[in-house]
Amino acid sequence: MLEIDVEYQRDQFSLRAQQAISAPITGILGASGSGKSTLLALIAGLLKPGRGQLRLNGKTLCDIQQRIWVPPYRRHIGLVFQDGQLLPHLSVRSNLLYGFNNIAPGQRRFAFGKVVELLEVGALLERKPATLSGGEKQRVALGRAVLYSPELLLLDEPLSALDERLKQQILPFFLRIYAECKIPMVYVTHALSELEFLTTHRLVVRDGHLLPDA
Amino acid sequence: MLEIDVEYQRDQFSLRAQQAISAPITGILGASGSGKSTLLALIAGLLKPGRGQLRLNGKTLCDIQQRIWVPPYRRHIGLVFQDGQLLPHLSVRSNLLYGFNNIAPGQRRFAFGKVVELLEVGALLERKPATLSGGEKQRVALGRAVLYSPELLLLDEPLSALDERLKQQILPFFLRIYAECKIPMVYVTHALSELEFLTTHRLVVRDGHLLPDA
Amino acid sequence: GDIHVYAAASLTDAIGELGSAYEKTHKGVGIKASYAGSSTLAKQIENGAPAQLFISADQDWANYLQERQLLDENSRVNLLLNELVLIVPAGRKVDIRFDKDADLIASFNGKLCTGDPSHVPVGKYARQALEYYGWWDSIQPRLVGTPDVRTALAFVERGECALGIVYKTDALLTDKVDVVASFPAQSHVPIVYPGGLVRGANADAEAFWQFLQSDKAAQVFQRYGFKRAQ
Amino acid sequence: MLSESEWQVLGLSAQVGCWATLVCLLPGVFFGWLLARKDFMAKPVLEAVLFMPMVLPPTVPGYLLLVVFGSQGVVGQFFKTHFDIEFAFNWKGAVLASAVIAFPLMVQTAKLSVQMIDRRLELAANTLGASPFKVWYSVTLPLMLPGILIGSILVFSRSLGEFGATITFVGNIAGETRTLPLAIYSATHQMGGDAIAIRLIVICVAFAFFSLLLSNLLTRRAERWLGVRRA
Amino acid sequence: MLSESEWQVLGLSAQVGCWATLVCLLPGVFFGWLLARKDFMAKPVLEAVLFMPMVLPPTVPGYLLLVVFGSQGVVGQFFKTHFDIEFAFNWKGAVLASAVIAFPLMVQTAKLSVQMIDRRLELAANTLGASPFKVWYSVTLPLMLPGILIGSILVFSRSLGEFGATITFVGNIAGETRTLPLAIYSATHQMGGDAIAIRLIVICVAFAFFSLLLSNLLTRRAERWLGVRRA
Ligand SMILES: Nc1ncnc2c1ncn2[C@@H]1O[C@H](COP(=O)(O)OP(=O)(O)OP(=O)(O)O)[C@@H](O)[C@H]1O
Ligand SMILES: Nc1ncnc2c1ncn2[C@@H]1O[C@H](COP(=O)(O)OP(=O)(O)OP(=O)(O)O)[C@@H](O)[C@H]1O
Ligand code: MOO
Ligand SMILES: [Mg+2]
Ligand SMILES: [Mg+2]
Repeated sequence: MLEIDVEYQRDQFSLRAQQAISAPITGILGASGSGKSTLLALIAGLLKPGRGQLRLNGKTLCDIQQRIWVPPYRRHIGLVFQDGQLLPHLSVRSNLLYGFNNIAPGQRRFAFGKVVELLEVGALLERKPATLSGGEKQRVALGRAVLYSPELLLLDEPLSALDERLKQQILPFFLRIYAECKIPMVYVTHALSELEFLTTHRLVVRDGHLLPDA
Repeated sequence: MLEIDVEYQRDQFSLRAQQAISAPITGILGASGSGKSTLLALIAGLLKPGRGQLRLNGKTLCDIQQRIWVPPYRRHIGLVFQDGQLLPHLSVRSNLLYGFNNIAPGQRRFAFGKVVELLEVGALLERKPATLSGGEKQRVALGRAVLYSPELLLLDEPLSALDERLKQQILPFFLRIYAECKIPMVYVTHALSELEFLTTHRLVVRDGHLLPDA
Repeated sequence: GDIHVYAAASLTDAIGELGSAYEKTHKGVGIKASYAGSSTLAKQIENGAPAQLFISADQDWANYLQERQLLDENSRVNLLLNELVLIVPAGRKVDIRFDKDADLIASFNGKLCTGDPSHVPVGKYARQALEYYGWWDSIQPRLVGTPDVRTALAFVERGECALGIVYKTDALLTDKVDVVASFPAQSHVPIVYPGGLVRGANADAEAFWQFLQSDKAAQVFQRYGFKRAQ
Repeated sequence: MLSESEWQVLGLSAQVGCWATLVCLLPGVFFGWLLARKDFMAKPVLEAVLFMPMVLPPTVPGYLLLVVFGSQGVVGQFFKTHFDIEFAFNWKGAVLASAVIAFPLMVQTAKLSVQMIDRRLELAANTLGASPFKVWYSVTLPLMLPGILIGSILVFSRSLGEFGATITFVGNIAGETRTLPLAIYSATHQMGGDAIAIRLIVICVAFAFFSLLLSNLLTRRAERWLGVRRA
Repeated sequence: MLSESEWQVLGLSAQVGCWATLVCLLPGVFFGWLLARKDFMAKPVLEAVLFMPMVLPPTVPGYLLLVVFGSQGVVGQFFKTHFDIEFAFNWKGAVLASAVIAFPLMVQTAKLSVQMIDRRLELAANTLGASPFKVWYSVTLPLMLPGILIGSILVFSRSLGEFGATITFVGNIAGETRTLPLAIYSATHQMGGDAIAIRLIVICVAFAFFSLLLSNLLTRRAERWLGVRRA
């Protein structure tokens, strides 16, 4: 259960979001530049709202009025960045294990080998991110966030650079993530087909507001 | 008319392409990591093939045996990179005009204002790339290559980060680019729907080979 | 015009005073003095420094320039005499006898400071004196060489060096050091300050050089503790 | 507040520092880029040679300058007869000495800043019809700016503090080559000169301080302009 | 090939250079990062203060070291009584002098390298549960590596060439503080010392040359390791 009630302002751009999200997978739609990535950054704690509060499973992550601020690394929220943001000096393996190694073994809900196999990155493990193709980068970024076994997984167009076959292979995995590990997801995409497969609960960012999809 | 006959090898990866491309828009499909971006880099001259030659409209761009090598900036081939590669120190306006200003005014086939309007980047002109959303970056990268009025336009998943409405607005523009300016395009994408709209001529990169789509 | 005077570091204050006095009585003449170890100055002059007058703290460096036709032989004069003294930081007591049987090393803790014995005049005199008493070899690891005599003096003034060997005139300038004793004259060659015009010197420089040899100047030098050489 | 001779010393120091920075700028940026981006046989040797003035005690390059650029030196005579420029015992020589000593600092910071630029940006510019030279001045050079600025600060500062090469090459001549370090040196050598020396040191510190504040301001501007600082 | 005393001078120079680099490493990286990433009131002042040793003629920091770290100085006495470490007229003092003089070089190159790191990478690590400290040593620090390497080279080189502060603080004592610059200084000033000086200069150049070749090799390794060089 994610309770969002925040306002955020940056230059001319402003975003107002007031929603309680409890669906296993919540789809977020919205035009280019409407504020979807900004919303995920606010939830992950990479941006600080100007006003409001955020609560995840009853825990307050941020409350501007009460000056509560849980930094990103204590929120245990995974984020798949739109542009990957792989660590350039680490091998694919080390990138995948970066978050994995930051949590206690008991908290880990995915086996490294399983994720590698599903995302078909086994052949890339010793390579550096700079030598990967666009789709390969995206898969590593996805794997890295999943292996962190977060309490909430934020996905910013995670399949946009992948071919049809890989999409069909990974989409069911998202359903399994919830079914088996109870990790809810917020899923940003432009591909309606993905959302049709994953979820019926949809929100849309429009005119600076987060609204239920009409 | 683009005549490709090259071989390229990098670590374990190898690519063999032998095709003559003359369609207005040629779609390139292929699994993630199959070599599509590599192929475009070879055509643009960012990579040097290990063997073979490349000819565009009868002009030899590269012939390894005869030691002919036209550097990228003399090929007049536009490339929309998969990851944008906007110049971080220049405003959106200057990024858009970067190639535009490198050609003689007589060669320019697109009006700046028209492209800005179509891609809906008018409000962003004075901003720096670091402050753009994913889709905004992609549109600027596209506009930049188009304004360069190249003889051949290479597009690497140019619409992957855009919403449905923008896609529907930009797709017809590609058809007009050829109809009005006779600029042929090589179009890499994973979205079959885009190719269905644009073209019937398709190639696929599979097992290190560029093949006609079966 | 300006007269460029290159003088041994130990002359800093005396020449400084005489220069100012001379400027007052000779309108339009400026005394531009450079003070450093005589070796440094000689090397600079050898390399074309615009010196017009050179006063060294030993004969060697004056000879050095004269051999190279840079110091005018005819104008060369032994100007002053000085003495070599052993000093300690003010108030510190050491028990040192100038005696070939005495052990200098054992009689103090810390370092001994003087000009770099390989080239700075005061260091060369000090080396002779130390060799005379047979102390040279054993003192080496505790000997701090400085680029000129004033730097050595400063180290002792601050109490960083337990002992120093400087000229009497330097020791007189400050009350932060105590003179233990003067080195006997036989322990080293006489300390003579020769000087002369440098090639290319003009009449102004010559006049100033004459002034430095005058009785009036000698009084000032004497006040600083120098003796007249002639 | 300051005496006339103090102003003179300060002005000369500023003049020498600015000129030395200017002189180092272009070749420093060029060689930094060359070392970062090009591979050629002689590169390690070139790099080592460019580095020498840093490694040697300053008096050695100072002495070599004297031999080569002095009134008796080949290059010195060439400049004298052809351009009527003299270096030895002259403020221009002080500039030369400072520039030579500080040059490796410019080269190395420029090199570092090029190394950290993503080559693919240059390639992107290339595909937009920009010739290698245009790529260089429209992409590489602006992205090097933080490095060039830091390099300039280092060179300027090193010039302000340069002593050994200056005194060897151009001596200590009031109003001509007596920069702050040389003035401080002179002051500490005369008895009772401590007060003068301390004044000069304070001037030096204050001057450096304000130069640095200024350059910090510039650096921030440049960064904002480059779009490096993301909100 | 080399005489015993030449080996001694060379060994001492290498020793002092290495130690000075080591001493500068940690604080240099820390302050470089601080100046690049943090904003606080006193930052411009701190930056200017850290820069001072660069701007002042080396004899001034040398003198200040003598006053503070000398046997009569407060800190010097503290170290003497509590750790039995003496600096004055001692090779450890030579290390201190070199380190102080060269420190700004490490700070500035470290700062530059941090400035050029994309902050979003650090944020990405943050969302993977890495605490600020872990982000620092697992992301920022490795990406600073080229800067740290170049900084180390600069510091080492500057130490090799350091003369003014060394001779002021620790004097010229054979086998203890007589590094290459001091030996060269003595040689060039004695009559007929030119041959000795030239030998020493050649030794210095050769030594610097090989150090630089070595460090170039290291830098390349590091770059390949960082994945900076894309084929
Ligand atoms: N710089 C590089 N060095 C080494 N290998 C590389 C480099 N860039 C790409 N590769 C590898 O070459 C192969 C082809 O990469 P390319 O980027 O052409 O794939 P792609 O077809 O564009 O894939 P995608 O759809 O994921 O973008 C991949 O296996 C990739 O890992
Ligand atoms: N660092 C920044 N500084 C200023 N404005 C920014 C910054 N990042 C994004 N913006 C602006 O904020 C708005 C929302 O951006 P955001 O990245 O959230 O969009 P988005 O919905 O994710 O779009 P897309 O689908 O194109 O990725 C856009 O107008 C964008 O231009
Ligand atoms: O030439 Mo001096 O006066 O011995 O330093
Ligand atoms: Mg986005
Ligand atoms: Mg690709």
